[in-house]
Amino acid sequence: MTEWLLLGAAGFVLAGLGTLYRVVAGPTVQDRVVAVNAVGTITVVVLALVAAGLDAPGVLDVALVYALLNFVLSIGLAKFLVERGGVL
Amino acid sequence: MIDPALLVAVPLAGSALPAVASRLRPRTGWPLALGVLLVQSVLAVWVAAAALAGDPVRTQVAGIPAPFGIGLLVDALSAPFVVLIALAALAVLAYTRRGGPRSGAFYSLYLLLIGGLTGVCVTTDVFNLYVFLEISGLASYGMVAQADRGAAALAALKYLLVGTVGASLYLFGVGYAYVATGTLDMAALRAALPAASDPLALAALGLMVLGLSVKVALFPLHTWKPDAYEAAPPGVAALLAALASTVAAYALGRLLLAVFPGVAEAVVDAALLGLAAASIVAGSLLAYRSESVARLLAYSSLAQFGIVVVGFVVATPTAIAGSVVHLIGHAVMKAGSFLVVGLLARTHDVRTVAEYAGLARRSPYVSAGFAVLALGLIGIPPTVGFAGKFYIALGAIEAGSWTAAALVLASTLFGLVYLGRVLERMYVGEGDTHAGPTGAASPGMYAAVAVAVLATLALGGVGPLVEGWLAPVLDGLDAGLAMGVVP
Amino acid sequence: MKPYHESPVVTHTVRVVAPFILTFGLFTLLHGTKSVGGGFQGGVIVASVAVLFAFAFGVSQTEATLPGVRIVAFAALGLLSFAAVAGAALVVGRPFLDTTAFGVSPVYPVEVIEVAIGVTVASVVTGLFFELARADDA
Amino acid sequence: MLERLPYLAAIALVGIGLAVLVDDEHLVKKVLGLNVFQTGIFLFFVTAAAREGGSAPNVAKAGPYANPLPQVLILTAIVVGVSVTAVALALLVRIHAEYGTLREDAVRAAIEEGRE
Repeated sequence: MTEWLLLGAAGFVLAGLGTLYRVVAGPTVQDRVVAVNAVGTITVVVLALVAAGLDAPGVLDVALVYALLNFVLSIGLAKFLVERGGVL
Repeated sequence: MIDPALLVAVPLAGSALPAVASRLRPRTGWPLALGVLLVQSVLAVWVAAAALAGDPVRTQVAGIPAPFGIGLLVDALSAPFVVLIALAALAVLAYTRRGGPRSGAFYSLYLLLIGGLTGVCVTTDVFNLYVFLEISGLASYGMVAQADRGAAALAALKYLLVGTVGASLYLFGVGYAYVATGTLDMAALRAALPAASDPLALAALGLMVLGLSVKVALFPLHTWKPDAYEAAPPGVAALLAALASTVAAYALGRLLLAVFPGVAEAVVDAALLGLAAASIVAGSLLAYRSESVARLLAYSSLAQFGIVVVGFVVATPTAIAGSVVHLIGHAVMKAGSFLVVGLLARTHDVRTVAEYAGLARRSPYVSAGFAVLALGLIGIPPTVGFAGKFYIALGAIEAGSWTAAALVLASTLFGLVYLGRVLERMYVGEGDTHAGPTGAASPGMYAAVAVAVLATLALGGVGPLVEGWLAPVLDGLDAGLAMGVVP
Repeated sequence: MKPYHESPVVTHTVRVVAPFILTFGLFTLLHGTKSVGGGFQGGVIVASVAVLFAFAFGVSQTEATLPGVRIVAFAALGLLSFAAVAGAALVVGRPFLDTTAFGVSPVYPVEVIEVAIGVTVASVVTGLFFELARADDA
Repeated sequence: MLERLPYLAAIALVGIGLAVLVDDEHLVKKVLGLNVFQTGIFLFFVTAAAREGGSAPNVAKAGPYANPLPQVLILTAIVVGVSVTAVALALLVRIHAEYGTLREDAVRAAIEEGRE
């Protein structure tokens, strides 16, 4: 069971790396923003899987904080985009 | 007995008051700061008197024993600085009532600075030293930026960048010391360092000395100083000139004497002597070339701190006493000079050496005060400036270090040249002698200057006294006790 | 520059999420003595609520509900309560900051200190955000 | 070699940070460089704290632990670093409000102009 959880986490890390490509390459700012958000979400999932896999509930707190930061980031970026007409 | 932690805690906690109070009622910042500083001064004098009369006053915060807990110590080496900080803060506060920025935030920063500087003086933990260094640093960056001009913000930012790099280099050194020994307590470090592997201990020493040299502003690392002192409001410049670099130099001396003896002494001594020599020569040269009097005084600090470092490098009891006397004397004289510069800028609208021409006739009393302070900075007897240099030179000759003695002598000659230039302008130069005063100054401003002038003269005979105080501490250091006292 | 219209999605989400974030901040803050967390972390989480509200409803409106003087007062309150707990040990004749001085488990004084730190950190971070955001508007 | 990698990374961060701090004319990048520089030092501490076979503090399992003291120190140092950054940003806002630019050479030129 533990192995599967950690394997899943590894898979998500790979997916996150794929998404990072969009952050770097993304032709428009919107692409990058959505990609950054996706990376954040993936990180939360990875942290949760690691917490379950290593039986370390402390990591769940980290995942929660990260999710919160990700939420703040999305709203902040969204507002920034609207206000500045896409200039980042 | 009073807990030395209060010396730090009172101003730090008190710094919360002016910011809040001045928002509720304007003009409450100054009296609150005065009250807090009075309490702190009484505590400081009390603790210092106890430390100088008998045993050093020490405590472990929260009662956790060394080397795990954080130790605080007021001994004969730190007591003079604790008192200096408290009293200088009071004197400059008298000046800022009319002269300085008067916002509540300013007085909060003021108290924060005093708390941080006192912390640097009393802590026996190298990491805590970093924290207090940064607390006082942050406060001083904010205070420099209090001036109205935009140039002040840029000067403050430069001060911040350079100062933070210095503090971070020091922190890096602390990291090496920790890796080498596994402890951060000064006493434990001293015991463990010589046994630690050489490159680690040497890296720790090198980085910590380098970081503190930035804060002291020795020659190639000084670039923040003239800009910051010139752009800051006069009261702030005086306070920083009196305390900021002085306390960093104290920390450097404490580290060299109490933590690092036995680690590559020859190399470090040579490097520090080189830095000091560069500071003395280049500082004097830059001072000679400055047009603005504030800049001239800032550059002169480079040379003066070079001399102090010479004393710490020579490290005979006489030379160390000389360094302590010179640090305190320089603080008093330089603060007084900056206050005079601020006062004259206010009353006669003069700032450059050229504008000072003929000032002695327009403003005889203030000019006389400035002359006394300048003669003290040069090192003419019977001022405290002479006492410090004399003891350092004496120590250097005792130790047979002719280079060091020659450096001290040279610095006096250089001082005569660059400060003599200002005095010559003031007393002999032909200026617009009929122009009346352009502004008024408060009694507090004159009082602060008078206190500095009187202290410059009165402290002239303090040398033997300091030597007597320091003797037991230095004996203890020689005997290998890191804090210089039998626990 | 296009004027910013409050999006009902954003404002509503922020409204719903805020209490949970505050609770989580408190949880983190109080858990500092035995697990991940503490005053700094909890304080920053609490401050993020103010940031969220500013994003959702606009900086000026949020600042009107939470004026600067109150923020500074909270910061001072935290600092002074820390000093009070630390100094109280002196009254009992123990060293400064000695948390074992009060005849109760040291966890309780430490929790009070954590809350004090949390209050200070939250208000300072909020204040900084408003200060920088306001300068941006000007 | 592999266990020394974090140290190399720390030194690299310190170097990169210092280079940006010294070399870049843009004041915001100078502050960023300062942050990178400090991060390098933090990494050095945290790396030094890690021990072979150690595990995270605050975990209820038995076994060797990483030394928590450097982590606490670095938490303090990070707080200090955040405060420094905050002050730096406040100063940048003031500089920008005053001169309308954040390039150091341009600001200096504006100051020189104001003096004459």
